[in-house]
Amino acid sequence: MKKLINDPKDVVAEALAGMELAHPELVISHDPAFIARRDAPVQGKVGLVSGGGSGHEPLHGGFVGPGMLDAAVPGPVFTSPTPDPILAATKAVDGGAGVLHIVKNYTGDVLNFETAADLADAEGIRVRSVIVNDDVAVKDSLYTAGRRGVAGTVLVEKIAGAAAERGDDLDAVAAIAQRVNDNVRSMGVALTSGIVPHAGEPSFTLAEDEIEIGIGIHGEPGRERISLEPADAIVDRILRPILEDLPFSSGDQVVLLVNGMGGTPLVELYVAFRRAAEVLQEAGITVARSLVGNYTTSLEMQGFSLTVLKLDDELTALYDAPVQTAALRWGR
Amino acid sequence: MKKLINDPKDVVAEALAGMELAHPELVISHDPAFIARRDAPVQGKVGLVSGGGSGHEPLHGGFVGPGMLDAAVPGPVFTSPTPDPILAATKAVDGGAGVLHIVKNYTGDVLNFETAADLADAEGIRVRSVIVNDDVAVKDSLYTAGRRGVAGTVLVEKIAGAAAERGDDLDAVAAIAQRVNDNVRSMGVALTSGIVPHAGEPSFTLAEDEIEIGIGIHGEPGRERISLEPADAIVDRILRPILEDLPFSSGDQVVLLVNGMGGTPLVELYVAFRRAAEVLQEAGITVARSLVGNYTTSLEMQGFSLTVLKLDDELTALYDAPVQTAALRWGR
Amino acid sequence: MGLDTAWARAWVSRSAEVVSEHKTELITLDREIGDGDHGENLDRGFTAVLAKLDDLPAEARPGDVLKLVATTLISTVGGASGPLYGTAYLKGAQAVADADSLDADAVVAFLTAARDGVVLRGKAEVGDKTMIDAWTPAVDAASAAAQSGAGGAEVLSVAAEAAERGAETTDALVARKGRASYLGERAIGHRDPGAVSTALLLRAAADTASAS
Amino acid sequence: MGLDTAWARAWVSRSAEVVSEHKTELITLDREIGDGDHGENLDRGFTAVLAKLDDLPAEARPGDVLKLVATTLISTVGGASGPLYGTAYLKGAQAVADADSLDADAVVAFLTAARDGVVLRGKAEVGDKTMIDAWTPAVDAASAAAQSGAGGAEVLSVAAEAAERGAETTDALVARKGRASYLGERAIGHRDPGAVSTALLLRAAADTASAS
Ligand SMILES: Nc1ncnc2c1ncn2[C@@H]1O[C@H](COP(=O)(O)OP(=O)(O)O)[C@@H](O)[C@H]1O
Ligand SMILES: Nc1ncnc2c1ncn2[C@@H]1O[C@H](COP(=O)(O)OP(=O)(O)O)[C@@H](O)[C@H]1O
Ligand SMILES: [Mg+2]
Ligand SMILES: [Mg+2]
Ligand SMILES: [Mg+2]
Ligand SMILES: [Mg+2]
Repeated sequence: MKKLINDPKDVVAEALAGMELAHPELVISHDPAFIARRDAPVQGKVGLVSGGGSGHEPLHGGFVGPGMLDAAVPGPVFTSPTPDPILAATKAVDGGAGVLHIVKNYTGDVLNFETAADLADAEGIRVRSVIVNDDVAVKDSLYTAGRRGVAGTVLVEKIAGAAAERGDDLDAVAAIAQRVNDNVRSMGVALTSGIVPHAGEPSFTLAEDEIEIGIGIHGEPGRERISLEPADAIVDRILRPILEDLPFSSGDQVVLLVNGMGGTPLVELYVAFRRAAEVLQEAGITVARSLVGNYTTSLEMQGFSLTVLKLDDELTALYDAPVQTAALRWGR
Repeated sequence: MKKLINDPKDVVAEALAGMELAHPELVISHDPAFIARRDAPVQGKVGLVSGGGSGHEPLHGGFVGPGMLDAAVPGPVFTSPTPDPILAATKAVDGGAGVLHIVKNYTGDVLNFETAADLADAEGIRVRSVIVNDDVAVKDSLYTAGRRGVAGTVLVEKIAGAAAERGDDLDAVAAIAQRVNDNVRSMGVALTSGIVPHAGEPSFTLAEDEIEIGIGIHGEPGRERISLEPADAIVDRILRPILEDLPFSSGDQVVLLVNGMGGTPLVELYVAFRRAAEVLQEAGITVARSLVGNYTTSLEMQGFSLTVLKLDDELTALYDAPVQTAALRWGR
Repeated sequence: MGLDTAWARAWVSRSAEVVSEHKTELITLDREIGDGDHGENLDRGFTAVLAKLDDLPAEARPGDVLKLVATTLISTVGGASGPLYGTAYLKGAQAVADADSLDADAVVAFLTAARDGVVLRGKAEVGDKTMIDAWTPAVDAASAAAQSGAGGAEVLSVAAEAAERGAETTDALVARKGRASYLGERAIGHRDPGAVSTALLLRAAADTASAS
Repeated sequence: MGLDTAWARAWVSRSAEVVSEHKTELITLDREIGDGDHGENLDRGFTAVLAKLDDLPAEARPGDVLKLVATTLISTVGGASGPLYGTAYLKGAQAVADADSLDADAVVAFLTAARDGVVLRGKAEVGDKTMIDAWTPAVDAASAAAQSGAGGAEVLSVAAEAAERGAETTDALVARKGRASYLGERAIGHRDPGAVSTALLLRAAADTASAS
């Protein structure tokens, strides 16, 4: 294992210390560990808190700031945080209008956020939760822990963040977040595995010519393991289930997010973007907004995911609204 | 070789097509290949053109936009572009105030930009060039092709871009670019090698416990090959030659850029940032501005580089000026 | 001596030992069909519980000990098993809150409430290849034993035995909850780590009870 | 027939063949101490030159052919060798611009101007482990031969021979220009790819000259 770390058990704490030094516009609480906007709590604004295991950066800490999250709670690498820091972050960002928890659909995340919400409630803070589950790779969701939350989370956080920023109340922000989740679908592919620092070995192994179609962001198995194909064929293979699932149809306006898993060069992500955009165009779907880059990663995994969000006028306006975070910035 | 590509010879063209689809704010010329601001040429403004081999994205195409480059010229992967597209880009962005070429110090880049500058001159366009050579890993620069241009290039482009945007004339913009180059130093380290698509195999090989100190962004050899060390020790090892070279001294204000080589997780870059910032603090040097992320990459290489730029009031103001590009955005 | 506070303390100490001894085994099981942290998670939790045990007042009841386990696991374990075990101990503690010492019926009440807590949070059924496949047989066997007149220690012993058998049954199952559910058929042949740890904890309860 | 336009065309055709035949060898040499693209770069360039050869008017002089080589290499090769070879052919062509056919002195003038062009752009000296280690011995040998009365074809043959010997001398050198310079001592034992391609191109000139 070659990693740029000191002791594996210190990775998350040291990275937090780095964030604190690099981003004076953020407030870092070390114990309990969370990252918040410097101006939190914003009085009268709904607070947005997300979090989960570390190793998916810039998700979630890179998305804390005006127009997006009020706080992010990083757990150990690939392990959900406990309720304590979630509760602490929730209290830190409550400006009297309640707090929305944005939770990726993993049993650990769901249960720990649930407990934190109960505890916050007991302290008189109104909390609502939205579970993100955009990963279409999980087919029989009745017979599993359900669809996983992957890169669509970024769009939920961006758009709900804009709704909170414009002054929507808690129920309205939760409804917008839910609407994004209902209209977003993703699927990913792995060329190689990431390595969890404390594990010290790859989470799974792929042969030199194998790729995993439908990979999860913790290396969870996908739909099938196949031989490496040209980029265009891979894009087609993961875009089809996305489009069939919602379904998207001709005339739709969408956000197309080509998300790197951490170890794939940007030049390759643009090659994939090209194909995905072309296929959508051919289907009569307009790529109204685009994102290409590493937004929801799996450590140094090579691979990428496609995320498609069906837009309406309100979602488009909220997507376009200003955002000022470490990893996503526009407008103003 | 596992890469997300179709035919290796089409990678750059397809990535350009992807950029065109993803970034409506850019104009893409396919043959000759270059990327320009949609509003180029900006009348009366000095035009900024950079370029070089592909595989270092977001450098340079990701830095085209208001406040930074007017155009970027991508060559084949790791191979300098020929003079034709450089000339075409130069003509496309000349708004009557002349054009600055920002060139990384590699023989191929220098010669091809030089030829393009001669040709532009013959067509009546005033061109000045600044050669970026910030890599302190190359020790005996009298006996080599000289210090290489690496991640410091991003800061030259940012700050010269701001000078051009505020209306400086060609000589002034060139002088600012030169001042940045004179005050910026970098050094990198590789944990693994990237793979050039048409080569199909790693550019160099490191044993499972080896790292290369002083790596170049094309995998050029550095100062030494050593056993893997904790992140803090590696940071110390490459920060020292940087600080000794200028030299930086107590009381200085600096930009600290921790640049990922492409395949290192962001969480690890923040671990490295933490240490570098601490060491600078101990030396009485204030980290006035910070950047952490993949800015000058070497395909999927795992590793990182540190870049330190000594600031003065003018450079700080220019650094802070608004910038709106795919990969760097703030202000406005 | 019955199943009083001293027993509850002894159970906690023994649990911490057992989890530490089986840490690697639990990690390996979780690596095969999950993410390889279950042993680490529980060990972190019980180490924290042990450190807090001394802070309990002398007059604490068994329920107070169990509640301390609950809150500490919740705030230190994380992942799926943290809230699940936390809720189990919390609900179980509430069911025996007033008792100075647990008789057979109280043991059954504790186990039933604990299991129901896990189901409330995790919504798993028997056969889903989770810790419920250990908890439910344990509850059933315990209540049958209590009805036929067994004492508290014996009820725990029967429960532990049933939990161990239950954990073994998970080998043949496809998972429908937790991370292992994404594996489909590939999970068959592997034992669920949470079911194994449940059996270990109940065995620790039985062992300390019969020694009391 | 002397070294006229037909010869110049034949030289270009033969150069394209030779570069293509030795492409893999040049790539391998460049991989060892550079970035492994020299064969690819030159092959791309001469393929493009060949494609443009037919567009030249019938009345073109040798200098026109050589100028076409220059501009095409400049606009298609890239890297370090594109501008270097491009300048070599450009300056060489200018030196013989008025000649309908090249005599021994014209050949020397061509080679000298070409070499000076490479030095002007690349600033390398003999011993820096670059193509100059082939060009300069070739120029020296050619002018000596011309002074002793050799004809144009013979002068080229002597130049090619000297370039080949010059390329061999690069094995023992540490590089001071180009990418290989970063290798320090590690470059010793490897031949410079640009010196090898220079020798190949001059050998092609000599072969086609003696066949004219
Ligand atoms: N919904 C659920 N209901 C009951 N038990 C569950 C559920 N989900 C997971 N588990 C149990 O949790 C165990 C995994 O715990 P652990 O590895 O600590 O957490 P994580 O899966 O978050 O890494 C599984 O072996 C299983 O027994
Ligand atoms: N400054 C220089 N002067 C003369 N020749 C040079 C110089 N730099 C490089 N070369 C020649 O160029 C050759 C490499 O060409 P090529 O591989 O095509 O370009 P690049 O190095 O840009 O990949 C070297 O083998 C060397 O002979
Ligand atoms: Mg886990
Ligand atoms: Mg090259
Ligand atoms: Mg686990
Ligand atoms: Mg080369």
